[in-house]
Amino acid sequence: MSGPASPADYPLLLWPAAASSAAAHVDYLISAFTAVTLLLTVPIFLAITWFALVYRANRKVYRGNPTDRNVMVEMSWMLIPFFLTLGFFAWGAQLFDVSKHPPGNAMVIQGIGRQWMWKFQHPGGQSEINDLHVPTGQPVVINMISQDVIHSLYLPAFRVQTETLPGRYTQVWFTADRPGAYRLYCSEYCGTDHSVMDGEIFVMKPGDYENWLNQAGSTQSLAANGKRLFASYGCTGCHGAAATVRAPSLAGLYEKPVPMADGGTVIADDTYLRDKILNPDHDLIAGYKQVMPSFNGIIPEEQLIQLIAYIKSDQEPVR
Amino acid sequence: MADIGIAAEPVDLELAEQFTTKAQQREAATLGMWAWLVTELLLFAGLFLCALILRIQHPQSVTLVTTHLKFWIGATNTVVLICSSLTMSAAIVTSRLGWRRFMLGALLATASLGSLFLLLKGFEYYQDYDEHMMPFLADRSYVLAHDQASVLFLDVYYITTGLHGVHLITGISILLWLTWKASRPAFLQTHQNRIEIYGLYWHFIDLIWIIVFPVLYVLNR
Amino acid sequence: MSHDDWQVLWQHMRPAVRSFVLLLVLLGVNVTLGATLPFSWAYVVEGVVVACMVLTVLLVSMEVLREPPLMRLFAALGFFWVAIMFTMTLVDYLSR
Amino acid sequence: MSPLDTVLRDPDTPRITLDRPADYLHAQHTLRSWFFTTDHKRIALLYLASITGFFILGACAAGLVRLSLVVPNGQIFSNDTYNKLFTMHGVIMIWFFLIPSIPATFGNFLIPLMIGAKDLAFPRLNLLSWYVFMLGSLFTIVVLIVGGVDTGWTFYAPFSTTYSNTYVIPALVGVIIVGFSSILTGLNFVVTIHKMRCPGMTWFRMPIFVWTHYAVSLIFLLGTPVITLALMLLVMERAFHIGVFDPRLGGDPVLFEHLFWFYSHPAVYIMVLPGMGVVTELVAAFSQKRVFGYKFVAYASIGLASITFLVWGHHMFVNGQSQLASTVFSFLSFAVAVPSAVKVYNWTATIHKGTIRLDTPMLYAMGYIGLFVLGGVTGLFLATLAVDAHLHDTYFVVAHFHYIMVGGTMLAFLGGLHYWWPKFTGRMYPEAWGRVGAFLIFIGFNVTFFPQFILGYLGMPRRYHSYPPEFQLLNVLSSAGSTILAVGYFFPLGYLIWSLWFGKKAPANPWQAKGLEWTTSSPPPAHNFLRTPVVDYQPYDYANKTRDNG
Repeated sequence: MSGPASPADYPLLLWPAAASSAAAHVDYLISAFTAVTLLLTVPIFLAITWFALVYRANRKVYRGNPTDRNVMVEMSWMLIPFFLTLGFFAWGAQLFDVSKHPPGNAMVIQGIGRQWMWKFQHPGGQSEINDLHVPTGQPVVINMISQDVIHSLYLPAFRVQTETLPGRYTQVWFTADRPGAYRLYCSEYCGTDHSVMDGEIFVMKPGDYENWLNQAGSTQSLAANGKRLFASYGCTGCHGAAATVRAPSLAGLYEKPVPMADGGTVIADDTYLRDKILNPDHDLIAGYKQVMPSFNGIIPEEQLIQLIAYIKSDQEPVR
Repeated sequence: MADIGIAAEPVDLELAEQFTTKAQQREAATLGMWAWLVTELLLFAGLFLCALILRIQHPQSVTLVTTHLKFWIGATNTVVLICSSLTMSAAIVTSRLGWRRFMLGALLATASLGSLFLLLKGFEYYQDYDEHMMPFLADRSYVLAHDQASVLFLDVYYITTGLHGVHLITGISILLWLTWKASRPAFLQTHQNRIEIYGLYWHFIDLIWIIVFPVLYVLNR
Repeated sequence: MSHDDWQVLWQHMRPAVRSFVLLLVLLGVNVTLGATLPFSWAYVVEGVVVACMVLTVLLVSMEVLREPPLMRLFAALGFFWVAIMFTMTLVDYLSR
Repeated sequence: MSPLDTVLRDPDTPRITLDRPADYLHAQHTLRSWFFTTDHKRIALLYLASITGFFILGACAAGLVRLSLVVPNGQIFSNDTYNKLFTMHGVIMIWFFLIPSIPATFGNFLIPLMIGAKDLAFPRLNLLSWYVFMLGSLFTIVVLIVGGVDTGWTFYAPFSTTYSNTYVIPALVGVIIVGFSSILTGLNFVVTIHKMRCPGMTWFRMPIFVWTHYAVSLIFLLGTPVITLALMLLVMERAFHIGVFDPRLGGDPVLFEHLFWFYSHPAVYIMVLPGMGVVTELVAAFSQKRVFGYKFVAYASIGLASITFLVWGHHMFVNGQSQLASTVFSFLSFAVAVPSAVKVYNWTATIHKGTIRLDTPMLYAMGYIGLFVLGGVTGLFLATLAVDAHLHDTYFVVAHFHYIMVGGTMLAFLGGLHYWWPKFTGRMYPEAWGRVGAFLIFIGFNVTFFPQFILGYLGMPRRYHSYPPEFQLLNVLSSAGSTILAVGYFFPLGYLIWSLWFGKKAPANPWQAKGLEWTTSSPPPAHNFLRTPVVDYQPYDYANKTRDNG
């Protein structure tokens, strides 16, 4: 389905392919909403046209008893459409809520946006540029960050997009259910080659995906890579089990609250861990003397992701 | 002091051609100034919002910067501006009484206090420079470089005080121009309300500083 | 200036002088709090004091109390809109 | 009430017809008398001339953008050129055409006339605001043409502060300067409407046009300073590295979006509300009927101006804004539907049982209602969270806001221009040509922008220089429509200029319309009315056939 080349081969497209049940839900929502808005607006168009023709100045029609106000009528056409449409607000908010909360068993693919390409890394360490392979039936979270300006990963076939911000991780998730090749785009304007920062997302049956993973080849998983980096950047010297310097243990830290020096607590999520690696002097932790050097400009974004994947995987409390 | 009463001059307003009554003209001018002050408030409010967001996102860095600001100069400057508010009020009151000479004195006193504020502010900037608190100077190291986020709040400090300083410079210039205009004999008879309108502006610059001082220097300590 | 003149002046200046004194006192409170930091939630008190100072300037020095309702409305409008801006932005930042 | 007014109220006082002073166009002739005028009517014409020029520039850029999109692979222009073109189109159209369009021209000309004032409250400030506008806009436009800027009109950080290699700073400086012009205009209108109404002109006797301009002026006053600040912060960050949005230091680019949209969403209503005011006047005049539910329509104007400050976050549903904030903003955005519905349904009810003439202005007004409704409901789609997650930053958004801004504001602008042209110039335009132009614009517009709704739903992102080939058919259709639209624009441009010299002389009230502006001569004398009008009747007093006019 990667597509024929000549534009003449493309008939008039009117509806995009849907590759997930969530996408189908959005389609239901917009179809129903369209129907209701037509119900509310077509009478206006008809009435205006009808009145304009019937009450032309040169026509002799009954124009008696014109009203120029009627509070009941006005209140009703003000409020009834409002409450009708509020249903769609609730519906949309509910679907949005689902789209914000990936299921716990979701597979996490790491994404990096940069001018002007996407880079994705699978849990097993396989990485790809601009294209993305995902299995059907498996919830997939793409955990993304931008290396420079704001981008936005847009997957029309799943009816979802989320911006990637510099300095902060954002997520988008979906469960694909129809194998095929679909487009993925950067939808937030990001400079000269914004329009070629696109690619294809290949939805595959789980078996095919396994095969692809194997042939894509990878030496190490993200977490294993992270563990190697953890040692090579010297992190083990302080944070390792046998460390002599008094530094907080990172085992079991992920998603746990961290007490801060000024009394508050912060949840140790991806963004927090990344920030601490790059800028350890910032937001000091209670009970520890700050001696860690900054790794800003030393560890590239991809390796940060691997380090965090390692910290995430290291869930055994050591002490 | 000699026991001679001050000669009160007639106080009035010259009707501009687009207005029908003087009351209308006077109220229009006051309303116009209030509308302008609303825009000034929203302009600075954007900066206060930035300061607040930074405090939420980087509380430790903000506190760090605040402890390096010149708290006592800021406090002194607040006193200076509160004094200038008093002299401005005196100018308004005496303009209503028709005491032109007294009023001119009060206006000049206000301008001097405003200039004193700027002098102190300049001295404060110099101290900041001296203490390597200017991260945007490429050839000069930054004393809090270990905490990058501190730069952000420090930038808010420079932009806010700078913007306030620009307002003050403009204010003093207009004030001097107004004093010069008001030194002519017929002024109070034709344009007394300009003093009142201008007074609103001056008070409002003070009001902005009364907010700026705690937002930058006090609240985050 | 004659004694009567001083009387007249004092009579007209009374609100301005009072607000001047009040502002200095309030500033003194804030400066003391800021310099000594007696308790961790001092910023709450400081905020209240600032609000009082702003009200003093608006109502007395800028004579909003003596203005017709329209001017009062405009004086309040700006602060109300600032409140909208802060509230709606904070809805985002406080719930991230 | 002054003794003079008592005399003027006396119906037996003979009308002064002799010794009529020269109208404002002919009062003085020198160039100096135009460039240093403080007459609100002349300043309105200065604005009209300048924004027409800017519109032509912006439209040319739009034409080149559509030309480029005829082919999917972007062969016609380079990517940089394309990016500069759409930025030029957006910046010029939004900041220098749409925002000042109706307020600075019609508002300037008509508000004093409609409320029976001699001029705006601050005529010299009014002139200053035009100079400020010209200074800022010409500066930016020169920068856009000579140097080029590739950030889009939204100037999002950190692209604009750090990564763009184009002339962002001068462009921003111009936009900031123009903001002051908006503020001065808004300030002038607010004071004028509060303080300059003639005897008997109570708030609920003012035309809806004046109500909407009051609402717009409030937005100018309350919103513009915030965008001034936000753009200033961008300039500081880009020029001197003094800024708060830099993510490398822990700054939050989303904060810029908050500050930006705090103004820029209400700015949509700066464009739409005056259009609503114009259309209300047109619908009433060409139905010869009082506006249905006048008070609701008046309140709806103020309501829109207020609610519009509470919904800006709907531009940021997928931008890393918190889910709670997105939900709140989405809900409030639905509330905008209430006052909008009031307007649309009340226009429809106004036409009912009217005495309708389908002259050019009325055609534009009817087109406006249709396109505004379509633009409005698609706005509701975009305010729906899950739908926006799909449609955000696609051509659906592009189509939506063009329906509001072109289908809405532009049609209202043209309708109002035809309606008040006799008042502005003292000349009539050729009616038949007018109708043809109106039809062409309506058709051209729909052919251009309706396909973009489909493109957006199919998933074509906006600001794309090249696009997947399956979208070509619809893009070609859209570009074809834009040529019809362009031809349509040439009609009014041509015959209106022609009519300045060859048009029929206009009577004081060619449309038998009510409203104070039609009680004075066409064009009006220098101070608008020979004697201060006194109002003792309701607005849109069409039911009263005995009163001659007004």
